[in-house]
Amino acid sequence: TDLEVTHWWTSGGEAAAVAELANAFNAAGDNWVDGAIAGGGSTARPIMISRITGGDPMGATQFNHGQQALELVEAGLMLDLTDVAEAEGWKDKVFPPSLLDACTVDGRIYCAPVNIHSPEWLWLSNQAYADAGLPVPANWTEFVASGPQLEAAGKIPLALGNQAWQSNLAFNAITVAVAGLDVWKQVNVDKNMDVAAGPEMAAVFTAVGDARKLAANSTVQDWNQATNLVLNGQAGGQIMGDWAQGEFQVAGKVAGTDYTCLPGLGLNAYLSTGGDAFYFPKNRSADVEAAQKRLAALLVSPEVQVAFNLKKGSLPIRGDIDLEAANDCMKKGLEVLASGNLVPSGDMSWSPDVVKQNEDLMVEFFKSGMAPETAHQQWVSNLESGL
Amino acid sequence: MAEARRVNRMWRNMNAKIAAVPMILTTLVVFVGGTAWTVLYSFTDSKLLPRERFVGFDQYERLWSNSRWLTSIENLMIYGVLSLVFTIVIGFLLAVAMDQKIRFEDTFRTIMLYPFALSFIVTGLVWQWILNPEFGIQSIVRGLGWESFTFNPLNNPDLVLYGLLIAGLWQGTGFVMCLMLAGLRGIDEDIWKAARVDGIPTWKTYIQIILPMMRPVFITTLVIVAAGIIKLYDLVVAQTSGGPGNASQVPAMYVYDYMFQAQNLGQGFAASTMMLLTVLIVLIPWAYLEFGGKKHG
Amino acid sequence: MTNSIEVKDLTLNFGAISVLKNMNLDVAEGEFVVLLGPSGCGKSTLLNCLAGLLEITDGQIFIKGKNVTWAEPNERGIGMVFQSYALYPQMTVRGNLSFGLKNAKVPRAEIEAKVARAAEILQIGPLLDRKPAALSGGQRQRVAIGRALVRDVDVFLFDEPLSNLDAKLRSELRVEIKRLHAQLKNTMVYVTHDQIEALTLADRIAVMRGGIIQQLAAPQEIYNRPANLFVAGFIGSPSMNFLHGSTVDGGQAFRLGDLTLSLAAYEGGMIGTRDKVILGLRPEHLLVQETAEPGVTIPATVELDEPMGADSLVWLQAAGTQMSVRVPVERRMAPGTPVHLKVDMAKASLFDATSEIRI
Amino acid sequence: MTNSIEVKDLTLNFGAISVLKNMNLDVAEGEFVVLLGPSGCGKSTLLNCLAGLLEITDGQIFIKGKNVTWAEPNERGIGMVFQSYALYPQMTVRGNLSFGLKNAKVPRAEIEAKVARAAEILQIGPLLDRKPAALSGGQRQRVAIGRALVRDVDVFLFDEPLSNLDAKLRSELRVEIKRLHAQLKNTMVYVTHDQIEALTLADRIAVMRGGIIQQLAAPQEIYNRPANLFVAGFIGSPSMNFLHGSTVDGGQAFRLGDLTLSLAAYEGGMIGTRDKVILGLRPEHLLVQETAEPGVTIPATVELDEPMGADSLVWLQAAGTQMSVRVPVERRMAPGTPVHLKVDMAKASLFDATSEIRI
Amino acid sequence: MVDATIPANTRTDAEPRGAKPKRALSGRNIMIYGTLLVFSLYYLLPLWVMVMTSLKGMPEIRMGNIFAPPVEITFEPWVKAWSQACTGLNCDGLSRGFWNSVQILIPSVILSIVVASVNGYALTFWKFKGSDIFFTILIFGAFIPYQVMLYPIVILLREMGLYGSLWGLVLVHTIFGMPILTLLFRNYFSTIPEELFKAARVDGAGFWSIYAKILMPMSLPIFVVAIILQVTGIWNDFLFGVVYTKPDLYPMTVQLNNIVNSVQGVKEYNVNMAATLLTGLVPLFIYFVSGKLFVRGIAAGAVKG
Ligand SMILES: Nc1ncnc2c1ncn2[C@@H]1O[C@H](COP(=O)(O)OP(=O)(O)OP(=O)(O)O)[C@@H](O)[C@H]1O
Ligand SMILES: Nc1ncnc2c1ncn2[C@@H]1O[C@H](COP(=O)(O)OP(=O)(O)OP(=O)(O)O)[C@@H](O)[C@H]1O
Ligand SMILES: [Mg+2]
Ligand SMILES: [Mg+2]
Repeated sequence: TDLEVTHWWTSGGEAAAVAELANAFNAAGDNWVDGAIAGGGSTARPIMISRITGGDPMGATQFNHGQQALELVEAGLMLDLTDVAEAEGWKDKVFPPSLLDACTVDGRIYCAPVNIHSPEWLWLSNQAYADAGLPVPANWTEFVASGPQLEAAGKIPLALGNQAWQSNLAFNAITVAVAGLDVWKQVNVDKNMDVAAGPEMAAVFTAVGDARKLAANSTVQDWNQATNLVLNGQAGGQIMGDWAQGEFQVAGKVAGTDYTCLPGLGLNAYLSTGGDAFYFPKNRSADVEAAQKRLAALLVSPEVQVAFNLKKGSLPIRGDIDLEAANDCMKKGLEVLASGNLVPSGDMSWSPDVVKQNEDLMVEFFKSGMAPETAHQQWVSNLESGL
Repeated sequence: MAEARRVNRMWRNMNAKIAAVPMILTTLVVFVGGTAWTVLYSFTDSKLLPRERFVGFDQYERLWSNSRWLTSIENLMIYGVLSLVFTIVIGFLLAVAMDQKIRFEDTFRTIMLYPFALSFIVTGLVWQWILNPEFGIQSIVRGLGWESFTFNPLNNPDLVLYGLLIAGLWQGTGFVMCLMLAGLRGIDEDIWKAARVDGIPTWKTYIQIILPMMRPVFITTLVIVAAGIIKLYDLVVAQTSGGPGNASQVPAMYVYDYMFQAQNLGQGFAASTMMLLTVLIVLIPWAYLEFGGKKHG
Repeated sequence: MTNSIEVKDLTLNFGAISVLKNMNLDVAEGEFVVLLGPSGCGKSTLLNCLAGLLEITDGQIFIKGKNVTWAEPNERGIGMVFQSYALYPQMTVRGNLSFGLKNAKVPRAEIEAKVARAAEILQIGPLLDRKPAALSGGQRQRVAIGRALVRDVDVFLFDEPLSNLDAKLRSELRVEIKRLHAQLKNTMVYVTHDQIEALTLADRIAVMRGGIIQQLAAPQEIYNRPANLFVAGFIGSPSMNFLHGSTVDGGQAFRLGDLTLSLAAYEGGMIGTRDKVILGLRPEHLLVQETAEPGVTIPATVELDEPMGADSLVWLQAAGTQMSVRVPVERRMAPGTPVHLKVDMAKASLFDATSEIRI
Repeated sequence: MTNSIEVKDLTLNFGAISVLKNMNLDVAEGEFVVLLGPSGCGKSTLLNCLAGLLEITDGQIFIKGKNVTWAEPNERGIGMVFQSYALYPQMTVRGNLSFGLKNAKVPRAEIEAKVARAAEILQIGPLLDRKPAALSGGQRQRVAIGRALVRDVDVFLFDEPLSNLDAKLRSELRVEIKRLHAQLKNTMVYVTHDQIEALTLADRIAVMRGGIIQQLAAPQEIYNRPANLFVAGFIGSPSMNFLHGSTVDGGQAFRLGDLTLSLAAYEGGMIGTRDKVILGLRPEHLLVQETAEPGVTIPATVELDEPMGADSLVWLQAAGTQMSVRVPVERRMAPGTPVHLKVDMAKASLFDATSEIRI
Repeated sequence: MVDATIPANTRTDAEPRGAKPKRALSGRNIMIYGTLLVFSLYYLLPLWVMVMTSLKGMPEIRMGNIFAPPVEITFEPWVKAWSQACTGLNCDGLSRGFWNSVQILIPSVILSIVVASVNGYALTFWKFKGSDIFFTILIFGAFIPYQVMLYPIVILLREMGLYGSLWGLVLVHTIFGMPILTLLFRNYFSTIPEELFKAARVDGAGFWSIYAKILMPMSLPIFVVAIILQVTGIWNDFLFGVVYTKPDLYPMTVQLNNIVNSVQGVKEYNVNMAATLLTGLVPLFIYFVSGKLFVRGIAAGAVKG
């Protein structure tokens, strides 16, 4: 059966990963009709939502975990996957369990998680440091300290794309690293506004202010252009999710020798467990529904998880598989995962509205002379709007 | 008999009435209906899907305290004024130059008009490329030996609007030139002669006599250009994505982002409503001139 | 040098098309010359050349004895009034009148004096603060004249200034222009294709065709002794009646079939015996009578009778063609009535049919 | 019902503006009625109402006895000829002529026959395959008439069909239309603001002002016995001369200052003694003479003399106003000459100055 | 001053005669042509950059000068843009969108122009009560940002059952083309003498036959303008194409967006430029061919207030 699948995975590494999904699905006798929309989630999501609400849904579609599709589910536009989940035993296998919780509304399961993405990584270019005659830093603090020297060597210390979500990602990463797990949880899970307005977070904003200085000369747009700067030694480092690894891999770079990765920015090795999931909009045809369920089952299956995540550079969603082929960085991630140093992702706890406001705030902060204190206040009021 | 007359009246010109149905439906259902719907839902807290939970003016309060929105409005005003002034001035100047019985008029016209055939997306991309400091004009000039030359508008929050303007003008002035040229050609030849007999220099004739006579052309141009400015979106997305920071945000982007990305329809609708309100403020005087004026004059 | 305008060998081509051909024209100081001719004959073109609005191909133009061939329009000492008025729509009447002066940096007080004087002459004082859109046709026309007036020019050029107006207004303004001329004593060149205007206004009329002046003479001369067939046919409404015949007896008589008319009273050149001549008779120079007079009358049959207020135009079938005759309106004639037309040969015109020139 | 057109209480408003006011008009079978009036008086509006091109506000219209008030234009049995010809520019003459017939699904052979007949009547046979752009003004006009002709309609409506043409062509086509009417014997309603056309063509003239018919009568009647001051002033070019005075001696005489004119010969109603009357005298009903005749002449001074070909118009200052007189062109009069104008009171008109109605 | 140039009362052959001599390089000409040339440079620069870049290989682009002509001309970027560039799993470049664009373009252009011209016609010759109000609202519609209407139209199309179909998109283009086109047609038609329309009515032609047989053939210039505007607008549209259709129908601009935004490592500027040029080819061609008619059409009535 033809099943149209929409997603925004169009960079080199991403496309290779999608191909794995498609191949597996096709091998089972169905037909994966690829509906890639480039330009990232911000371009693709409106199109997906329009089509679902417009009554012409695709077979399956990528969303991030969390609240992005919540209302669509509540409006009854999404296929209930509970039977598949039970048949496949997702409850036992999906790890960490919070992933499945994010797919659950009123006790029913509506999405199939496919990977875990942790945004809190610092990617460093070994070559850039070699060029500048400096040792590769071991954590964010050292990285900040090395900034001026790197700059003197004609490098951009911190590569940062201009898009709003990248600024916000950097902010969140620095928050986890600088303020630590407790503060993160109090703010993002317990939604404690006193903590949000407190001195710990103020310190975070100061740190972000440092990052701003380091990124002043970075003028690229897309995240992978920024990664590219790191990759060929023009920039010292980049705060980006684990998907950046895919780019290093496609370029044939080796972790440890060509580049260095520091989960949790090397300070607090915590990773938040966001990620991608597939949703299956309700469809009139029974055939299609069957195919949708086949795909859902397939996505969570161990073989597909391995193949997909190796290409994508993300972590699998099940604890019961062995990623031997994983490289250095992935292994670091797996370790963190195994040790349970997990934080829930902001995407899951805050509405897209709050996330968007924070993105707007961060991108402005990074590209203007806004005082950290002002940004802090604004940030708190953004969070308050989502309570 | 009065009854028969009314029936007769109804059936007269039935075809004309039928033919007007698409227009009536479009205006009523899409423009009026869509607008009313938008305004109505701007008073709700609709998120991803519209829902009727009314929250009064909350969305508007938030809107007007949002720094991105305020920046957008400011940007639109600056860009709008500059763009209107420059398109019209350049369009008019070029039209005047073209109207001097020059040689190669066809060639010049084609050169000026072709950018209009390209979409804003393409325009944005090309100019992003030309203004790129690493490849574009800055690097070329530096390559020529002027090392300190800096021309990097797209990465400078203070200059980014001018970067947009360069691209916007490139795309649109040719069309305005055509409108103006057509207007110039429509002016009574005798006026020119009268001015020459009066000994008025050419430039003065243009400014003091021809310009005021081209009022209808300017109004048409104004409507078209202003409509384009308010809708400004593609160009910004393609050229700067609203950056650096929020320095080149425009209202249409805010609307789009909040409706779809932030999944906060209520906020998006509130922003839309404000945009529509602006349009009305611009349009009501025009409609008055166009229709009201005629009846009284 | 007493001529106000002298045109010497003026030629004007638009690309390959020659519109004015080697034209010569002298206009005396204070004279009122009307250019008359069918549409497209080059009247406006000639006027534009005089004004300096068109660049001439060859020849010279003198105004007041000065060679202005290359001078700018405003340096020529001319004022021009256009058919479409060409008022500046966004300026008030006062603005229209003073714009040229302001531009010439004439002192304010002087401008005001001149505008006031022009307004007085043209009786547009109360209109000075209106815009052209708020004026009637006749008022606009006056403002257009005023614009030339304030500039104290020697020569006024008019390009069909009345043709956009209705008949009543036209006849009023005609009188006004004539009076203006009597008052100002400027030289005036006036283009029209309305004969009544030409006949009533002109000191001399230049009848043009195809870029060539056919006849330049006083109105009565043109009316009574047209230089050629074209002028004869063009002037006069209803048209002159033409009879195609020959002259016999060494020019003693005109013959058309059975009809013979004595040419004894004809005032013209050497007639002689000619094979093909055309006799032109104006409708008002024929008398309708019941009795035939050999050698003087033409037998005719009434066809149609057009009462036109004061007099009536009778269309008749005579000498094988249709002829028209003007009679007092009281005299109604039934179609079919046989009558005789008495010719006043002293007022007739005779043309050579080949050269079309008056004999 | 022998009337071809009957208009009953016709009212037409454009929004709040009332353009036609409760109008009644009967046109007999085969009659030629001319609507004459100043610009904006509602002539075209009335014609458009007859044609069904405007929806009337109130009243009824009958054509050939049928109530066509709500009928479509093409169902009314009318043909219409427009001022700007309104030929379809992209069709040939043949196409223009046959368009209406094709719309009416007339068989092909019949269309051809009708077109051929119209072409013959109008002598446009050789032009049938040309486009309008390749025709002269007169030819276009003929095609426009032809378009009405082929449709075999009972009523022809003309809206200023000649006003775009030059004087010469106009007088030719005028005769042609008159001949056409004689030949076809259709009912014709003809709008113009040219008096000559009205006077020569009409069986009856309807003089309109402000949406109201002022007088509906035969041309000579209108010319000689205008019903009111407006009609008197509107008809005749140059205009009738008006003297504002009073009647004395129980209507025996007209007095203006020192001047007394006997009204014995006046043909009108009961005059009586009135304070304010207006005496109307047409320029051609005044005789210029050197001698005064008490009670019959008005002393005057020549102001200006306008030769107009056949005759000459003399403007004089008399009885405190400006008057014009028509004289033969031979009689030239120098400005300033004192003369006396002899009044032909039998042809004069006398109006009450208040009601403006003829006495 | 006058006397200096025009000596009075002397008649020699040396004095002014015939046409006034002209200098070819007058200050005025220098200014006019100078202005035109400078602006031409501005207008042509991007085209030059696009064409040159699209003919270079990536290594040459990295070396810098975007204005320099290619040392080594390669057509590979064009080939890649047309048939090889990848988006997700689909590696067939722009080619798959081309026919979709054509399929969308033709009915959209035809329908939108027919509807708008009929509107203009009705608004000029068949005014009905309130027609001016509808026209005003229509003009108001020209200003509404598309983003604002995106959602209501989704609902509208869903209710009509046209969502995701070609006809839904055609409808959307017709609706959003209507304001400006109606304005153009109305202005043009109002320059046609009303008598022509009346004559046709007397000849028994109805609403449609007057439109088709009398007005349409007379209105070529404005139809050309409308066609040019619509072809450009619809061909270049991205938002409606992607929101109101589905992948089988995605127009070429969607592929263009995908190619341009699917960054695989470094941006392949040469491919992007080639793709851009390829996408713009259809409207560009139309402008080059009919630019003259365009100006004439605009002059013929579009600019009448
Ligand atoms: N700019 C031009 N280029 C080419 N031919 C022209 C131009 N202007 C006028 N002509 C031609 O020159 C001839 C004379 O034109 P002109 O306007 O002088 O006629 P006219 O006598 O004033 O006619 P009308 O009574 O219609 O005003 C015409 O045949 C016209 O076609
Ligand atoms: N569509 C309209 N709307 C409003 N008023 C109109 C309209 N058409 C005509 N009028 C008014 O109706 C009056 C009569 O117009 P109409 O065209 O009948 O005059 P007319 O006698 O034909 O004048 P003309 O001799 O100038 O053709 C005028 O005052 C005019 O302004
Ligand atoms: Mg002329
Ligand atoms: Mg009229």
